[in-house]
This record gives sequence, C-alpha cells and structure tokens, in this order.
Amino acid sequence: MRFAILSFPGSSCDEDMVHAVLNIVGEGAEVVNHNQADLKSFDAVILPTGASFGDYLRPGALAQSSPAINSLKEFVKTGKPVLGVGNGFQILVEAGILPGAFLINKDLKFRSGNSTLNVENASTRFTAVYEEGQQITLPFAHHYGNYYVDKETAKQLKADGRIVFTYADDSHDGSVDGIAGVLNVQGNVLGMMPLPERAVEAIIGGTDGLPLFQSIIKNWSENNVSHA
Amino acid sequence: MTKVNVYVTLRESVVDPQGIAAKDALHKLGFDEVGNVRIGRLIELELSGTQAEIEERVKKMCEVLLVNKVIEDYSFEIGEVAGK
Amino acid sequence: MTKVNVYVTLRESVVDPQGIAAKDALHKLGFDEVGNVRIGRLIELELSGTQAEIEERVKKMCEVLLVNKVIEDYSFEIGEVAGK
Amino acid sequence: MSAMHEPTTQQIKDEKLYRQMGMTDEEFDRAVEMIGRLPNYTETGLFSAMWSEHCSYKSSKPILRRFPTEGERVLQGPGEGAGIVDIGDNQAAVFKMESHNSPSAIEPFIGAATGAGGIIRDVFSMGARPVALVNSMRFGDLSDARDRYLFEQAVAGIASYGNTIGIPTIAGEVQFDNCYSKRPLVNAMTVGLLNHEDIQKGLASGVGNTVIYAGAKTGRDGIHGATMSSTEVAVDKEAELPVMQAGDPFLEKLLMEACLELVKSDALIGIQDMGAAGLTSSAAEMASKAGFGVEMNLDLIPQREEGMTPYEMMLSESQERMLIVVKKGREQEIIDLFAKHNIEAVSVGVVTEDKMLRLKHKGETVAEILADTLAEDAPVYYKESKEPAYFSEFQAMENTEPVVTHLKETLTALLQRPTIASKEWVYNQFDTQARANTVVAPGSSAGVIRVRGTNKGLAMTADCNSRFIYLDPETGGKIAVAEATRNLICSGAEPIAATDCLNFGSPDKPEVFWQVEKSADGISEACRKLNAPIIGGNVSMSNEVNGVPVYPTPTMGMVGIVHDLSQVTTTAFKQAGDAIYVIGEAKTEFGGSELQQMVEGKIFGKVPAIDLDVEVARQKDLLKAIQSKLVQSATDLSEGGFAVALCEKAFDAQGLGAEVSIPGSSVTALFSETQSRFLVTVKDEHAEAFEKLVPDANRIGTVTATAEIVIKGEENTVLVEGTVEEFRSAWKGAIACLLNSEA
Ligand SMILES: Nc1ncnc2c1ncn2[C@@H]1O[C@H](COP(=O)(O)OP(=O)(O)O)[C@@H](O)[C@H]1O
Ligand SMILES: [Mg+2]
Repeated sequence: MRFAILSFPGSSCDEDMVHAVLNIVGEGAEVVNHNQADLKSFDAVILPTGASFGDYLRPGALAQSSPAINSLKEFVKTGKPVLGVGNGFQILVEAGILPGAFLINKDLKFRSGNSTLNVENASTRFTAVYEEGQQITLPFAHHYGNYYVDKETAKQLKADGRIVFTYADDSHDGSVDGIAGVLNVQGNVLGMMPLPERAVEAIIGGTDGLPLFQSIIKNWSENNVSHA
Repeated sequence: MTKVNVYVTLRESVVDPQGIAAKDALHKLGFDEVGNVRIGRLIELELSGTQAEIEERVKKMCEVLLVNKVIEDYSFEIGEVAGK
Repeated sequence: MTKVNVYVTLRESVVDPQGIAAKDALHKLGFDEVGNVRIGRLIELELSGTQAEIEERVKKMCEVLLVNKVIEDYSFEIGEVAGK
Repeated sequence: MSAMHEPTTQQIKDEKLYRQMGMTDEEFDRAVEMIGRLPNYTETGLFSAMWSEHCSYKSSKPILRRFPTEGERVLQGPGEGAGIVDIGDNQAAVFKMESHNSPSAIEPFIGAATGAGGIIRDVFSMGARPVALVNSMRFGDLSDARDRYLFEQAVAGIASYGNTIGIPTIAGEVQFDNCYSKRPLVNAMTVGLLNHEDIQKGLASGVGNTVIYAGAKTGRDGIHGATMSSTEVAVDKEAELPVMQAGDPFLEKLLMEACLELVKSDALIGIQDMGAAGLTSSAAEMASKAGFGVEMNLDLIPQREEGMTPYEMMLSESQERMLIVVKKGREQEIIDLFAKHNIEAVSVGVVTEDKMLRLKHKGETVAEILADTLAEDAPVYYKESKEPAYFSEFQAMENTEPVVTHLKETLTALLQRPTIASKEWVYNQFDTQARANTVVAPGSSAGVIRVRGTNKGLAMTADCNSRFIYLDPETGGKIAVAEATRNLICSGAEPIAATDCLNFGSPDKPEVFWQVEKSADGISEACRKLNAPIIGGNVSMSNEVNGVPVYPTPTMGMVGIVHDLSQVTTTAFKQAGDAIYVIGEAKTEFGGSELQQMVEGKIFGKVPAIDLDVEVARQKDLLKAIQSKLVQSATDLSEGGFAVALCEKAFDAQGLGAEVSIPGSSVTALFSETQSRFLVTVKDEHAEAFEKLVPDANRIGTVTATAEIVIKGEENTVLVEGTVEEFRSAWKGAIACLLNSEA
C-alpha cells in the first residue's frame, strides 16, 4: 500500500508518520509537499500533526490556501481512505471535509500527555482490528483540542456511528460529548486528535496505535484482492 | 490603500473558554459589575479598490478564510476609501 | 447592562506573525489587493454603571488585565448606557 | 530618526552619549584609541553592543578560562553557536543553554518564547537538527500576583515556541524562591544531532565570497537588547524599554528546514544566527573568527519599517534571521533554496581582505572598524572579589536539625513546596513526544530520547540548587554538577558533556564576583572529576531587583549517552517484592535545605558536604549495576531528602508502595539533604550481585503491593505511615493550587 503523508509548511510531525508507516507498519509512505499535491497515485492520504502555518489565525485555517486542499477534496471523492490526526484533523474540519470546528482547550493551555479512549465503533475501515468498546491509550498534544459541533449534528453523528473514538478520561479539553475522532458520511475520512503514530512502538509510547494502521491495510487488501 | 476592520465573534451558541476565564479573572480583581465577556478577533486589513469592490472582496475573504462560519460570525467596517 | 467593545491591537513596531501568514494566504487565494494584515482582539464586555463609571472602569480593566501594554495598544467603544 | 539627525562625533564625546548605550568613559576612550578617531553614532552603537557583557564576556572571561573544555569526545568547545560532542557512529550531539532573563522579566511570554527560539537557532546554525529542548526556570515563591503571572506566562511562552516548531521538551527544572521575585530566570537549552561531515562554523572567509542575509525582515525591535540584558531592569519603567522582539516559531521552522538543507550544499562557507546584537555581532564575529573583513550594503537589508538608520539596523534584535557566507557565483542557487522554503534571502555584502567591518548606506560609508577590534578587543575586567561577611558567619555555625514536631505533616508540607511538588502543571503544556523519539518524558530523573537508526539514547537534564551556592558557592557549584550527573546516571546514561548558564547579580559588587569565582571553581573541579567537559554556555549578570542580587544560579545543563536503550532506567517502582536500597548515609546537614527554608523561613549555616571521590565512585558503581541490568528503578536524593524521594518513587507506580526501616535520628534520616545518595530498587534475585557491585548500598526495605508508604525508625517505631494517594494528591496539585490562590 502507498501512503501519501501530506505535509504543509509547519506540519512538523510528517516524518514521525512516515517512520510509523514505513519502518514499523511496513507499508510505502512518502511525504508529499503541499504545493505539489498530486495524490492520484496513492492508496491513502494521511494529514500529520504539527502546526501547519504556525497554527496562526485558527489551527488548520491557513492550510486552506494550499493547492493541496483541492487535490485532497478530489481524493476524498474517490472513496480511498484519508486520515487526519491532530492538526491534520483540524485541517480536515476547516476544509469542511469533516463536520465541526475546534476551540481553544477549556483551560486555555496547550496540553500533552496520554489519553484513554473508547473505541466507539470497531466496524469502520480504520478500526476493524480493534474490539468494539475496547479502551486504548494514545498520546495527544494540542492547544485547540476542544471539538465543537452543534447538538443536532452531535446527535446525528452518534446515530450514524460516525463517532469513532471518545475520551474515556478527563482529557477531552471540553470536546462535545467527549468526541475524540469522527468519520465523514461516506466513511472514508477519519479525523482524530489523539496521535496513533506516537503509539506504534513499545519503547516510545506503547502500541495501541498499531491496530489503526493495520485496519486500514486490512480493508485495502480485502478490497484489492476481490478486485483482482 | 483603504483600511478595513473585520470583527469576528464567536457565535452565541458556542461556549467561549477565553471569555469565561477573562470574566472570572475580572471578578477576582474586583470588577464585579462585569457580566458576560466574549473574546473575538479584530482583523485589520489594508486593501485597494472601490467601495463596492472592497465590500464584495472582504466578504469573500471572510467566507473563504478569515472566518469559520461553524463557530464564528463577522461584520466589517470600511474606512475612508482612498482615491486611485 | 451596557455593552462595551474593547479593541486590542499589537503595537506597530511589534511583529505580527499571524498577520503576515494571513496576508500570504490571502495572496495565494487570489486576493492580491491586500496589503498589510494585523490581527488583534475584540473583547466584548457587558457591565453596569453610568457612562463615566464605565469609562473609568474599563480603562482600569484594560490596564490591569485585558491588555498587555508592553506590546499592545487599545481603544474602546461604549454602547448605549442602560438605565439603572 | 534619520542619520542626519544623529548626534555628531563631537557631541557623542562631549555629552557622553555613549553612556546611554551602556559604555563607560574608559571603554569609550579605549574605542577612540583603537580606531584612532572619534566614532560616529553608528560606530559607537557597534562598540557598545559588542563590548557589552552579553557579547564580550568582559568580566566573566577570566572565570570561563577555568572551566575544563576538552575531552576525548569534544569536537567543538566554547566559542561557536553551540558545543559539539561525538556520540559514535559518525554522529555528534550539539547543545547549548542560554538565558533570556531580562526580556522575561518585562514580557514573560515573548521573552521566554524568543529565548527558546534563539537557542534553537544556535543549534541548527551548527548544521544540527534540534531534537530536544530542556529548560531551567526560577521564580518568586508564587505568593505575589506578579510572580504568578511571570511563571504562567514564561511557561506558556516556552511551550508555544517549542510546540509550534515541533521539537519536544523532555526535561527541565523550575524552582521557586523569593530572591527571584519579579526577576525570573529563564534558561533554555537545545540539543541537536548531526553527522560529523555536516558540522558548520560561523566563518566569513574567502575574499570575494558573498554575504547573504536570510530570514525575517529587520525591524526596530529589541534595539540594544544585548546591553539591556547586561543591566538590571527596572521593572516599573516598562514604558521606556526598547520594543520587545517578538518571535515567530512558524518562520523559524521554515528557516530551520532551509538551513538544514543548506548545510548539505558545497556552496556554503559559513553560517551564524543573528542573536544578541543582531547583524553587528554576527558580521563582526564571522569576519573576526575567519581573519577576513566583511563589507555590507545596508540598503539591501530587508527592512520591516521605513526610514531605518544604519544604527537601528545594526542593533536590531529582530528574531529568526541568519547571516550566511557562500561561494562567489553560487548566490542564486542559495537564494532559490531559501525561496523554496518561503524564506527571503538577499545578497548584502562581500568578504574582504582588509579585516574591516565596513557598512555602506545610501552611497556612504557609515562605519568602518576592524572586525577584531569589535569582536576580540573588548576590555577584560578582573573584577574585585571579596568574601561576603555572611560566609564566615555561616561556616562557623554548627549543623543542627530544624525542629520538627510532626513527621508526617512535615513530609506532606514538603511535598507541597512548589520547588518539590510535581511539575506536571508545567510539562503538560509541552509537547514532550513530538518527533516520536521520546523514551523518557519529563517526570523521571532525566529525559531520554532514542537516536534513530541506532540502539543508543541521549539523556539530558538541567540542575542547580542555588541556595547551596549562595551559602557556599564552591561546594554548591560542585553539587550542581554532581546533581546533574546523578540524574543522568539514574536514567542509565553516561554523562558526556555539559553546558551552563551563569546567572548572577552585578559583577561590580565584589561579593557577587566572589560568588562567581568560587562557584566556577567548584563547577570546574566537579566537571573534571566527573568527566563532563563544558562545551559551551552563557553568562547573565546583573540579575537584581532594587539592587539586591538573586541567589547565584549557575545552572548546569548536561547530556549523557545511553549505550543500549534496554538500560534506560526510571524513578518509579516497578514490582512488588523488589528490594529497596539506599546508597550513602544521612548526616545532619540542613544548611540551605528545603526543610530549613520551610521551618525557619530562611537559609543559613553550612551546606551539605560533598566528597567528589565518593561521588565518582558511587556513580560509577551504580551505572555499572544499571548497565548490568541489575537495577529496576533509581533516583537520586535531592530537595527534601530521603522521604520525598521515596514518595516520588511510588507516585508513578500504579498500586505499589514501600515499607522501609531507616536508622539514626528521624529528622535527619527523613529530610537531610546529605549528598551523593541514591534510592534504588533491585529484584530479589539480583540482590547479591547488586550488593557486590555497589558496596555503599544498604538494604532498607521492600516494594509492597499495597499503595502505602511505611517508614520505620529505630526499634521499629513507625515514623511515617500513609497512603500513596494522600501524599500524591498533596504533591500533584500543589502548584495549581498556589496559582489559583487569591490576593
Ligand atoms: N520546566 C520543566 N520543563 C520540563 N520538565 C520539567 C520542568 N521542570 C521539571 N521538569 C521535570 O520534572 C521532573 C522533576 O524535576 P526535578 O524535581 O527538578 O527533578 P530532580 O530533582 O530529579 O532534578 C523531571 O523529570 C524534570 O525533567
Ligand atoms: Mg533538581
């Protein structure tokens, strides 16, 4: 499988994602620059975390001026998987690809650490290798991790099974209904604030992020085997 | 160049963590007469064009980039339009 | 309750990285007519008191808490003063 | 102000205008003598900046010479942007620590942020990729609102810069004492990695080569920052201060990536960041070090504001700027390289043979001074040194125990002291895991990152107990070094080199200068013995409020190498049933201790003694035991002594506790800060082997499966008994609690 790690100026954790996918998970991964942005040949796109455009104005906002956003929107339409973590999630939300918006953390401070998450939906292509209701631990690091959607939308998301992860502890930073990760309507785009790429090796932060990547790969190989 | 002030505020339905913190701090400092506090953004732009052009363009900038309509509202004020 | 808008802007000589980045983004999006962009804060306060009281108190709030005078300037506008 | 309105050379001399820029009469006369004429306004500015303490180290040079700076691993000692040590496999670690105290006293967020930004630049200007940040901070005791504000904002400022640029903060320290009230210390350290062939130096060599300016535009901000940081800041005169130089971490991220690409180019001759004294120091130093001259056309400098004078441009401390020398004819490709990263780069000058720093502006030569004169010929002061009266008084005192009535309450109170309490409130605001290499995040003795592609790790820490240094600078200096190496050893690392940040009061006070000298002696001796050469550092003098100097605070930053990542060890208990050992015996030594400060409200007397030979032996033994995988957890005993360290080992260990018995007088056994001690746990099956390797270790108890702390004294009397949870909650919430307190 070939992953594009879509990097904007300031997306400082792009290399971390490449490392996770390429060296640990063992699939193809390369950084794609936001200016070049030909995504067609890739099987999946990941928007890594970091502070694209310095998080200025609103996190994820200024990335909307990059040519890559249009290619990304095209890519989303193909139905192939797109994952945005941390700042990558914020970019997806600002682009309108995922619902909601981000506010500053409830206590106004940048926060980092580990959060315990509930896997709310283990039947998505991003979570199939987890168990439904499983609790996992993933690192997080953000200043605007306070996810907002209006009540109606939240209800709808829940009804549609599009809330993929929720915070099981008090590390939600104010997020509506403790939402930590959501899916788009088609089910091929996942955004999440916790950072699975920081939890793929025991030496640095556990391995609870691994099944997420394995799920994507499993789904891909199933589809591609049936095509063959 | 004409100066335009864009005022971006959080929508009423959205909780404003900064506003709440500011209100608490003001109360602690003895400013008990303060009720609600909301913190928004003031964007000062300099740009060229006629009044009508500016109006249209600034609106577009807000919609496309400067404002996140999911959580924010905006208004703007155009200063004296400079001749060309 | 009376509404007061406080406008907080970065002092001219202080670099505004946010403004610079926003300007670049606007240019990339085709808004070439935009010159300088500066990003400040808009603080909306609700408070009680007479016009004179409000004026004095808001000034104090700005000096003590709302504005960082080392790098910021401010001005404010008092809405219609509500009767008591 | 245009150049035309600047004072004439005669006015500068007659009206002694140079004094406003921080130059003394003697220094001005020296400058006049060296150039053989009166300097104009711009030139006077160049002298004042380059001859400030911050740039010239004029009063600290004689002290710095005492430091050991060489070692088999040292590839670059003091003198460049950062020092470099070999870590094997053709790789090297690059690091340095720097202060940003004055700016942080005025505007703590920006001051601390730009401090972090500056030291990151120092490291990537050597060709190294910054991989980790460390900080060391001092504030008043948080009872004052201004001190709370300074603390909160400085932490947020460091966090903002490091988090935005994407470099993890993996270690640090914060201590609180009212001697720092309204005069915080904010020291930031960056550690980078490079391959040997990529080492860069700040050299302007090769006649005809091109000088390129890259990065942010120059504004009127921070003019005379270098002189400011060498003088006491009057806190209530904010309005008159120069405009703060705000930082832009996003721009720096782009600049960093561009520079790291640039170092691979064979067109590059030299590179240096524009730090204190901006263009002046980078140009003069690059020329002087290389033995050439530099001529720049100031009209070409990218300017943020209109009508800037040469004086303003040369002294601006706008952030995120680099000065670069490239081979003649290769300019465009370098400019293109920067453009690709969205960074402005412009050719602004050439390297010349005549060793002059020559500046042109609007067709005229506005400054012409030998680069060496600026960079090398600052006066060197041998300041007067005098032993303060307090020292002999304290030395004459007997060691006594502070009076403690209730042991458990005292322990709980100690755990709540902000200097001892959990620093989670601080480090939770830092991205500690960016770059996905963090093996040990803040919360243990030292931070550890892995070196990708190897099985090695780098451990790092910053330490300084300034109370000890105040009471007895020489002993205190040794302790600062020893504490830093202990923190590394306890993490499984072998210390390889050190950096420092010498924060003191005014060196014009003989008593302060005595503190500088004595602590430097102590530091030097300990660094020699502990095999940690000092490869770079920074001096920050005149940290005073209303004429009262802060405690002498020569912070030590230290880096160690973990030879095999499986040897990484942390503070927390690992397993019930493990044997608990203490290495070293407690003596009644409370001078400068946390308990003394808490009980007496002041510090006095003799500080704990340190025998460096004992220290070296114990550290060697313990490291050997750790490397032989005999040790489950390790920590050194520092502030608060044994009882605090024992609790800390339980705080991060889910569901585990301890039961121990300790001999001797209970207050001493629990709270004394006797040096060279460690608390270690060992699997029962390894006990014998461990004891053989570490002869000074005494088995005192066992890790228990119940989350309780039970400390018994002589004849089995219970000294302290309580749940881990009650101690933990006192320790964990203390800082947040102090910050939320009113008044
Ligand atoms: N400002 C800070 N930044 C990052 N980490 C910090 C900071 N202050 C303290 N820490 C971390 O908290 C832990 C405890 O610090 P400290 O009490 O100074 O430890 P020690 O006594 O072992 O030197 C360490 O892991 C340290 O790195
Ligand atoms: Mg310490």
